[in-house]
Amino acid sequence: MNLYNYASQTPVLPAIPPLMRDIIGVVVISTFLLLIAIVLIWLMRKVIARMQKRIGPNRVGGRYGLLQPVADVMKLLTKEQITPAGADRWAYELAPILIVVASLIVWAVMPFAPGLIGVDLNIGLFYIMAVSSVSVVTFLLAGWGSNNKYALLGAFRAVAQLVSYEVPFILAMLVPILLARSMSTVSIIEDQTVPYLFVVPLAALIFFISALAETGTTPFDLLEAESEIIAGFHIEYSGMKFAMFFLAEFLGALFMSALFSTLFLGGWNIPIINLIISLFGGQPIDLAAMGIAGTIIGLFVFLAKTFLIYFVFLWIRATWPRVRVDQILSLNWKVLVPISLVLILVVAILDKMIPEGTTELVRAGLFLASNVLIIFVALEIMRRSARRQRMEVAGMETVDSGTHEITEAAAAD
Amino acid sequence: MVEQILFVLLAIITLGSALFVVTDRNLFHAALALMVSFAGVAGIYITLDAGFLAMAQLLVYIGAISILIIFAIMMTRRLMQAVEMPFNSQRWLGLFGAVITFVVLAVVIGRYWPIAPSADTFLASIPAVDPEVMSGSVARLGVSFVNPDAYVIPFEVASVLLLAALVGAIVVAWPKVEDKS
Amino acid sequence: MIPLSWYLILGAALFCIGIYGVFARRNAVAILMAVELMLNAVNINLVAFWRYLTPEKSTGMAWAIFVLTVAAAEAAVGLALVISIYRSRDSIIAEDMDLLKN
Amino acid sequence: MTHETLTILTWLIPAGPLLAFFVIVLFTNRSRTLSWMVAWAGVFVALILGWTVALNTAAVGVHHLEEHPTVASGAIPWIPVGDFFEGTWINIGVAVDPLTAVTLIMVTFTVTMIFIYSVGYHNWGAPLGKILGVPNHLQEEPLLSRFFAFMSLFAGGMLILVVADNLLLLFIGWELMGFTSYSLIGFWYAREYHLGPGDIPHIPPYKASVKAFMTTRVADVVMLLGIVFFYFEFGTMNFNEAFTPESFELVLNAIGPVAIGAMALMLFTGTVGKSAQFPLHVWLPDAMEGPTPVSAVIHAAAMVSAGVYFLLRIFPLLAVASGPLGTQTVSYIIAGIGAFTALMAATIAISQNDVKGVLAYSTISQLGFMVAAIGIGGYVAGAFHLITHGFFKALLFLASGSVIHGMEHGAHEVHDHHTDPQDMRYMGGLRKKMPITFWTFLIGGLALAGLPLITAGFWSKDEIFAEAWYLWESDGSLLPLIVFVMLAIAAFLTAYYTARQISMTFLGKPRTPLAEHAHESNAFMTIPLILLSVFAVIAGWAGIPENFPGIGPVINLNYFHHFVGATIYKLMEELYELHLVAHPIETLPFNMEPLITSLVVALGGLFLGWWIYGRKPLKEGESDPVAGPLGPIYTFLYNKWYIDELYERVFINPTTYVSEKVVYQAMDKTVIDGILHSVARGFYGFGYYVKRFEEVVISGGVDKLKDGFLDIAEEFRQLQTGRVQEYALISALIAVALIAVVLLINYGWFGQFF
Repeated sequence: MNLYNYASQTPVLPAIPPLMRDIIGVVVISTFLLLIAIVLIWLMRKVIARMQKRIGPNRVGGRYGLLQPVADVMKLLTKEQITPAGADRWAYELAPILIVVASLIVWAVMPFAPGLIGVDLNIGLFYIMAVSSVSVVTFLLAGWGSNNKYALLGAFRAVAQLVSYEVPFILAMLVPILLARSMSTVSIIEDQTVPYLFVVPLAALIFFISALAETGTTPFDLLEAESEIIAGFHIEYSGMKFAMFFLAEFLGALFMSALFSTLFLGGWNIPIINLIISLFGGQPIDLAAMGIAGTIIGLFVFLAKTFLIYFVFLWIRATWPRVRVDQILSLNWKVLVPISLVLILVVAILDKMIPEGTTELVRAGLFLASNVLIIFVALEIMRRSARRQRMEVAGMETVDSGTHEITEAAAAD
Repeated sequence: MVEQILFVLLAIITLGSALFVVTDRNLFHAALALMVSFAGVAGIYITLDAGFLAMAQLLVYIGAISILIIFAIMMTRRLMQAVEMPFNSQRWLGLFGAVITFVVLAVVIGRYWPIAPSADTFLASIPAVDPEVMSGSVARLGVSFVNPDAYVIPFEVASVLLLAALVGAIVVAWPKVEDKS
Repeated sequence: MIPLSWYLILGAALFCIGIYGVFARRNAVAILMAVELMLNAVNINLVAFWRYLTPEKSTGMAWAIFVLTVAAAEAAVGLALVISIYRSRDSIIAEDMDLLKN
Repeated sequence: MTHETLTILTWLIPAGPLLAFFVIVLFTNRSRTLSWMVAWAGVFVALILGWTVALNTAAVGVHHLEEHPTVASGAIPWIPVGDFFEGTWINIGVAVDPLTAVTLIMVTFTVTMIFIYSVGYHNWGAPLGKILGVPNHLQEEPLLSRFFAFMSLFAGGMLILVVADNLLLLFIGWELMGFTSYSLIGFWYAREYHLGPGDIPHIPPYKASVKAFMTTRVADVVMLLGIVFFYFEFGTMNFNEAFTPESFELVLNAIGPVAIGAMALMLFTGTVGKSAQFPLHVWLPDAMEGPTPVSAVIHAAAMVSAGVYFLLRIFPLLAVASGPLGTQTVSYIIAGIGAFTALMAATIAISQNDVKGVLAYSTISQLGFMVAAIGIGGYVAGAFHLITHGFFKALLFLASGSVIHGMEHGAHEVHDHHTDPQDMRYMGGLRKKMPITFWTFLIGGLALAGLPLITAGFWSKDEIFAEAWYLWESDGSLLPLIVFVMLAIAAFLTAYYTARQISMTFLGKPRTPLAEHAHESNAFMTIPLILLSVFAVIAGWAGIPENFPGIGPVINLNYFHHFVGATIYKLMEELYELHLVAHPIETLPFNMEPLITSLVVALGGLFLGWWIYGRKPLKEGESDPVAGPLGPIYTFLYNKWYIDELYERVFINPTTYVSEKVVYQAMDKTVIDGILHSVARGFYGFGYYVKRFEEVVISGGVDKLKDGFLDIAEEFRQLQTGRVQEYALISALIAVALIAVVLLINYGWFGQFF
């Protein structure tokens, strides 16, 4: 795979020479994303306002406040750039640029529609893991660079949380990789005759939770806990630099929802409909073979799924309280990682145990059953340990069964 | 031609930032330069069609090791505030040693594979293989890790090593608890 | 048109820079960084040889991965050592760590 | 899956538990928790692999299996015979055929369940028990690691036996189980009983273990002789190589019917010991002294099944030995022993009060069923009953263990440690206290009694009856009829004492404060019960005859029959055409009589038992209602036909007398000890002088040497500065210098560089 002949798969704009085409592709995708971020701001404010019995932006640009984000951008652009005293200039200036870059280049392997993808790497998901792990560095840069206690604390929290949630994130990603036997996003989408959400719901759940943590949204928004460490690592940033952090956060959330819909909902594909059709003996619709129409339909399907997941993000963000830092880490290391390890083990063994030639639905059913079993066992164990903790907190002793037997047995000897 | 320019750029980035790493006074900047150097090496891998390794390089070196190093720097940073001599007493001798090592290595390499690019010499350019082989390399790698005829034993040993390193690091870095009794 | 030797020279240069860091830096963390550089140099050689000589096998990549693993383990343990030394003797200057003197 | 993969997996099946045994013994024996986890891991691996192999065997398809029953086989040379290089080798290997597959499914599953159960049974997580070698009620077993180590070894032995493809490897697994059963039955080695007059007679575990070991030894020696005879005649121990029509004809012509019959009977003796057939059944009831999981694994899942499994393995030999060219005596002896054992054990079981004792005798009796079925030539019937019995008997044992656990809990609550918690007379009314245990026990009991149409036991017993009836009708020999009648009576008694046990244990009012305060057991114990009870019901449905009125045509596959029958189908066909055996493996025509018989005996026995014990349950302290009417017969049955006493008089006392007086006193003390002592004195004197020499010469010289080295070292230590970087630099420079020199030499000094 060569990153510098990039987007060569795109059927759109075939005539233009490759390098031009690549540049155009990059420009188009990035611009599209940067613009959509503005929509996201408006969307978030509106939705959260609705959920909190408010109206939300309703002045600028009609009664829906459609131009509110534009106004925000204006404000941010015109603000003064302040550089704190004693700041490490290198790190301080580098951080916002790097974070935006990192949050943009992950989209390179995201299949928007059949044929509409930056580059279909055979190690696409691995690329995503790598780049998202690189983006952790930027928090450190920001935290250290802007010579400020709170910023450093925020950076530490952020890095601890992100690095530790990398683990279940990647482990949960491994399950679809196992099922599809490929790391390429496109072939994972095409492999989903049944959406993986209904095949390995546990993996989807773990992935969703750790995606929340990765993007640092509620209930895992410790890295910018306003009430504790006033906005964390980007406290010292103002104006456009601050806006870049914000932008990166929105894009990250959107990317996570897009990735979720790719891995577990079939991306631009329409597996459920195809399933129903094939159940009635019809010919399943192959969007990839429909040319430009398929591309358009696929794009809409993809965006619909993505925004559905993004809505769930907002929902959680609007409704859930924040958890403590020790709770976050113990949730990760004591719950998510063991469960996902067991899950991978079970999925792998089951994948080998199922004889050849069993139909897709039967396979899916078996995997689903195993998942449900794991979920129940895990819940049972967690319930027991929670009860033990409560008893310890309440200071109760475990029942010490008696010295009586001992004397008895001693008499017997 | 493009490849050569690209290679030279990557090499300059890598070596320059590497020099920065070993010479800079401010350790934090040194760590940043280290990351840049790692990224340059990842680029070198990509020019060698080893994209998987490049990603692994990013994931492990930049995503994990550099973060660790920066954490260590921050935890021991009280020392770094005081501007101090970054080099010890044997720096000139060390420099000499490094240079002479490089000279010897260069001589040996030059003996076997001529430096100057010319079409006729042995391995003057990246040999062309059909894209199937290249795209299948990751799969081959994965198979060879679980193949008893290949690397399954080293693979398992490596996993055990990682576990041992994990436990050992925790144990070593654990703060000493002075017992109350 | 890149000869194999270029990669080898690059690896050698990186290795020697790393070795210079190991010789000359005082700070233990800096020495660790230099060691990481040396490991990278080794990896460059492995991958270059793999690509030029046996691209249809997986030997070079496999050993590069092993080097990566070892590097990770080494960084973890080394930095843990640095921190514990810093705790106990309040200094991470390599020259001061001469408990074995005489 | 390919043949090779399947073979490798088959090799790996016993490896898990065996590995777990070594890991526990060598590494994790300090941590009880880690130990049971390791044991679980091993047995789960065995479960996964075993079921994978079995399912893939079933996936091959019956018709293909009938042609080539062995789906996986591999062997390695083990022992050189005769000359090392030219001589032949004894191979050991594994083979998988349908019989192996079904046995694997049963064994791995039950053993896994028992492992899960044991953790709860030994109160893991409760405060640690203090006394070693006795049951610590409601406290964690201190020797848990040892327990699981032996259990793993036991499971490994059983799995070796199941996958073995030759007599030798089979015998190895057989003996492994013999030893581990000895050490597991005697697990509570320090336990002693202080029995009152009314109590159930117990013998302490260490005696019980020795008894079991010795009894089975007697049988195993004969069996080993049989194996040697087998190897001598057939020239191989591999079943697939030995059991071919050609070799049978050869051997039959070579040694004649009587000898081959003797060979069959010698091998059969091993089964008599292992599967506790009369007259060697005496060890099994006392083996109940072990912890209940041990009883379950020995008497249901593994060991006793091993005997029957062995009979099924050598079935062609038995069939030939008792075939037209053989002697009928063989089948008379085998079937007779089996049927008699079934009847005798059943009669004993109706008078026992120990909740586990009843199950022990019912085990003996059910094994008698299987042996009788095999004796009259019912291959599939025997195998079928083996599998179903494995499931529901394991369920019954585990459930009874749960009952005992609950009773001990009650005993702890009321601080009464003299009432025997295993005595059914002190139970009653546990249905309310332990609902899960009750329902699972009920399911198991009904399966044992053979409740028609639902439970597994009915189908397998019905198969045996049908087999016997068919043989009597077809070739009118008297043996099948006798077997039929005896087994029918035994089945009636089985249903009767099952109803008695369930009524006395669970129905009515609690007869003691122990039962009053009994508790349901924890999830570790109840979950295996539930899972096993599922199999205790559905395991039989695989074997519903296709010509069974009503259900048969609907389901219309007698899958079990065809699948297991495929194991030796081809072989028996060929032998039948050579008139070496009386019958091939054939599908039985449907007969009304055996069906009616099994219906009548099952329902009648259940009803009678309920009528006597369940309708108006025993009051507190009331004695057994049938004790009065039966009178001396009851005493005779209660004392187990006085067989133990007989053996005591005839065998044990004389042996102990001789060994004590003659061997120990006369020979050992006087003769051998005398010689040894004089030799010892001689060596002691010699050793004294050696010691002096060592002190003076050797150590003196060594001291001198040491001082010299110390002085040198004083000089050298100055070189050590303790700075790593200096060392690195110096070594690097030296290395580079060396390389440079080598290069210069290599390139002819300052010759053509660059």
